[in-house]
Amino acid sequence: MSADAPRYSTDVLDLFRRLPHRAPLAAGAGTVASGEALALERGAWVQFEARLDGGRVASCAFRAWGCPHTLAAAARACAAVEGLAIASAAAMPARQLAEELEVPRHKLGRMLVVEDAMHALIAHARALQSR
Amino acid sequence: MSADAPRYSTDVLDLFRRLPHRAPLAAGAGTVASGEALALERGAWVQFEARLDGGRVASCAFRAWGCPHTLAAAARACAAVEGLAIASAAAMPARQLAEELEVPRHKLGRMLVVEDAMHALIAHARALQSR
Amino acid sequence: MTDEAPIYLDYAASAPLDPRVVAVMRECLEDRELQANPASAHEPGRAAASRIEAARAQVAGLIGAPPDAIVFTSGATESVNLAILGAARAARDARGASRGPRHVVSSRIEHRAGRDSCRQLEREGFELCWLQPDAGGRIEAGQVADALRPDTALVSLMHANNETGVVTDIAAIAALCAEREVALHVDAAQSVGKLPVAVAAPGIALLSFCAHKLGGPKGVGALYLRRRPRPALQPLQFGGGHEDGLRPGTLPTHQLVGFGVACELARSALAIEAPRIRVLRERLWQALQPAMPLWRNGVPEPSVPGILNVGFAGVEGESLLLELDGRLAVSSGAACSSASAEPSTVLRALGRSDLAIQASLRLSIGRETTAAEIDRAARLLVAAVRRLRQALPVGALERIA
Amino acid sequence: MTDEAPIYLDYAASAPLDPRVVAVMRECLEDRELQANPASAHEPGRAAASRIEAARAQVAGLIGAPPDAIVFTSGATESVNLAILGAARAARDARGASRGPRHVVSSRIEHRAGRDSCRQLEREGFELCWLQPDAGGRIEAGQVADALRPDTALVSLMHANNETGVVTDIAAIAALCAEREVALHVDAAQSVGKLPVAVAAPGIALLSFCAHKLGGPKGVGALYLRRRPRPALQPLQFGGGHEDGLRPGTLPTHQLVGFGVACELARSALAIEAPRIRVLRERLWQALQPAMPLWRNGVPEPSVPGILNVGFAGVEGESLLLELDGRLAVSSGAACSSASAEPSTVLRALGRSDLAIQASLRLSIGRETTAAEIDRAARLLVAAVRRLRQALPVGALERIA
Ligand SMILES: Cc1ncc(COP(=O)(O)O)c(C=O)c1O
Ligand SMILES: Cc1ncc(COP(=O)(O)O)c(C=O)c1O
Repeated sequence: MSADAPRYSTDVLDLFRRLPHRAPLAAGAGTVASGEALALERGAWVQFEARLDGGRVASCAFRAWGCPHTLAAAARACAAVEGLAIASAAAMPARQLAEELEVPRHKLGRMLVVEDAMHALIAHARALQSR
Repeated sequence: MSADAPRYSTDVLDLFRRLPHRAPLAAGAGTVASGEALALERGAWVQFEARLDGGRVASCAFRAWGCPHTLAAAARACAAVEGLAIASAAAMPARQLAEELEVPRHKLGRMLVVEDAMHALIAHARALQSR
Repeated sequence: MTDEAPIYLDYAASAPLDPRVVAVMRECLEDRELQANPASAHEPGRAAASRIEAARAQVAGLIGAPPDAIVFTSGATESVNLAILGAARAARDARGASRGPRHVVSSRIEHRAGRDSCRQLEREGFELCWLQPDAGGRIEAGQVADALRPDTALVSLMHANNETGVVTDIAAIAALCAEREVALHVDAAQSVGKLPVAVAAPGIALLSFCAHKLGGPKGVGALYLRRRPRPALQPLQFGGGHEDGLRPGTLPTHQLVGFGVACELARSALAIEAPRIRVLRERLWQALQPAMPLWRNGVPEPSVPGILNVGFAGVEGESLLLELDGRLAVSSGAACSSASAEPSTVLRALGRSDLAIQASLRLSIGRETTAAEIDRAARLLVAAVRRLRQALPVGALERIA
Repeated sequence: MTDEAPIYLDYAASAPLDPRVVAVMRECLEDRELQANPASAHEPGRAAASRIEAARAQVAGLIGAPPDAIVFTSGATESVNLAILGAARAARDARGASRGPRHVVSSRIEHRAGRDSCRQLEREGFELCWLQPDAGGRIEAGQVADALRPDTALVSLMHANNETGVVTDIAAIAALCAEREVALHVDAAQSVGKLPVAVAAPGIALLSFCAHKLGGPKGVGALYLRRRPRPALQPLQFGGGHEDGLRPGTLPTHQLVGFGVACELARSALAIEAPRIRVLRERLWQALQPAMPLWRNGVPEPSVPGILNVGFAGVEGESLLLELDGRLAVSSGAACSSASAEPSTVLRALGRSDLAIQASLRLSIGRETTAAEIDRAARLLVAAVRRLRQALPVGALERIA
């Protein structure tokens, strides 16, 4: 037992309390791309949407059902892609999310859901752009 | 369990504290009779001695190894024969000792030792008298 | 409690100590005379023993039993284990060479103490019949009647469920067991002190409960053992001859004296507290309605007064608990198993999906809970659920339910 | 203590609570935050759990063990049962279908918890080797060496005897057991906190002790379980998964926190208290000489500091206890069995006659005992013995000895 070990890092607690990048996206110009991934039995369901403007991810927001780590990771993943060029944007890898947010090992599968949803978003954004 | 039940009656406590009729006999006139019984495995060993004077038990005393009930019963048995005519003296029966002194059932065997020692004393007294 | 302290709605996990229990425990802890070993024959030992016997009478009194029908244990878990393993093993060995009856009836909604004891019996070669509750969490006497066999050694059922609060008709089942001469064990850890529980009915052979669910200390419990006919029990532990040879070990005077006073207090408060708490529970359920869609796990009645098990559509349990943390102390699933992350087997037995189970909370109310706390707790809960739903994926309200 | 209170010389039965233990237990009993179920995931539950983990570290520290090697139980009796029954049954079942080893080595001087656990093993088909002490109460490592067989599943021996205080050379026996890869269980209820006890020696697989012999509360104990190789144990109780699945039930926070502090205090006081108490014991023995003829049961050394077992020729035990009642609290035989009237099996194993045994008293000394108390106790004892001898039958001094 390790009752004294904090269950959530300060970053996770902060992101969970504020839920920055929470959908809906602010109104604005440009097209909207979206991406989703879910694995309910693993405990995560994430939807991203992004406003695309001038070949860049102008803003990104999430909807999610999941534990505090999952919600925090979704918010973090949004922040990571904002401002990037669509052509070169990449999803934050699950491992990096887990490391930054000190996610317990048994929740790695949920981080993969976040990563997958972001891949889907970026793929959709590229498809929209090339149309 | 009956932790509240007193373990010893007031009479037993009083006799145990004072040990009246404890040997040796007070000095005096007359012959001395004695009687003994023991059952160490049952927890009792009693010796009585009595000063005989004018055909009566002038005084009676005990030595004993035993529990408080046994010591009290020995003292009580001495009191019971003092003053009696040797010819008609009788030992206090174990059952009567047990009743008067509220002796627990499992100690009845010890009361029998007290009774037996008194029988022996009386027999000795009669033998001395008839000599 | 100040506005800063979390509102405690986890009485079913453990009730706070009654201050009068604390007072008498302090007395035992501070009075040198009472600290001797109660098995010692000397004066301080007897003083301790006599306090323990007074406590035994108080504990027995709460369930209408004679004092010598009470065996003290370390808690309901031990009582339940001693009853189930002890009675079943004694029945098996009664006819020599393990040839006795080996059929045991229990249910899918037992507390882990009962469930895991019965599973151990399975490992030892017993045949278990696990009764299935209906969707409302009810086990019916008729199910027991159908399950009984000539070789049934034991029926073990809980009185009130620790997760849903739903109550089983033990009187009817006891009558059945009396008629069929089958030993009945009742796990009454959640009902003693909260409902009238009386072992006078001849069918109840064994009944388990503990102190810490009713305002007494943790780490002490009782097993009621009918006197006539006395059920045969094989002890779990050996040595010392305490408690009629059924449960050895030095008796903890302060703990038992606290248990006794808690039982006495529970008994005198029952008639007033039970309806008061029931009213608070329904007030809470009403006050939670703004968090719709939501549902109740288990039928509202018959039940113990203090337990409300609610599910909130679209909610993720761990996030809800963090959202409430420090403000509201509640359990997701039973506290006893909330250290483990697996979904409640009780709610599963009611037919709930794992997603619905993880979206459920057990709110449990007790002696110190006030209407103001209930209202505040409901506001906190509604706000927490709403906040988590704000960012929910489209369609989640329907799927997570 | 005033002159009116009885002098307490029964520390081996139970030691009075240390006031610092009482203080921390009061804190737990009075602080609402610490009264949640330590298995609950919410803030007050975690607060309780973290106090328990701190206590686990203190308890482990007293025997030089890592915290995760400690399983909390309801007392030494339960620890001993869990160790003996648990390890032997696990060994038997290890090779499937009860085909594992079934030979167990113990001794004739064990506390009833150990003795009766081993007797239960006999009923379950184990073959017991009961080592015989010498007339001084000693069990030697050589006896264990001779008793070990290829199919020995367990060796279970006490460290210090609770009646005579005589100490067994556990280090030598542990070395033997390590070499032969046999699990060794040590009942250290009378030695932990009184002698340096360290489980660092690889041969000790299991070690039992409890709080109330060292100034902590009754009703709580510990079982040390070596981590590598971890001895296999079959639990006695099931349900809830607490304590690594070895011991279910809600952990009693206040009890464990008190246990922890008691261990901490015992550890820091050991170097000063052990010699002080040993000196008091020898002072008592000297001061009793005027009650000659008398004898000492068990060799003076090696021993725990606080136990003196003396026999007084010609004395009847029950009368002696009544004579002392209210003035001196002592045990005839072990307190744990002094409720029963049968003569001590330990002293019988030393070769004493039943008459000599009933004439014996165990005087045990502890933290609060003063030299003045020792002197006063000796005067009381000498006077009591003399009074009872006044009316002794001729020849009794020789026969009752
Ligand atoms: C129905 C039921 N049985 C048994 C128990 C076990 O009680 P304890 O933790 O006192 O051993 C509990 C509580 O946890 C319970 O709710
Ligand atoms: C050597 C020994 N083992 C075990 C025990 C049992 O301890 P408890 O009464 O705490 O269960 C005792 C004390 O009674 C003891 O002296």
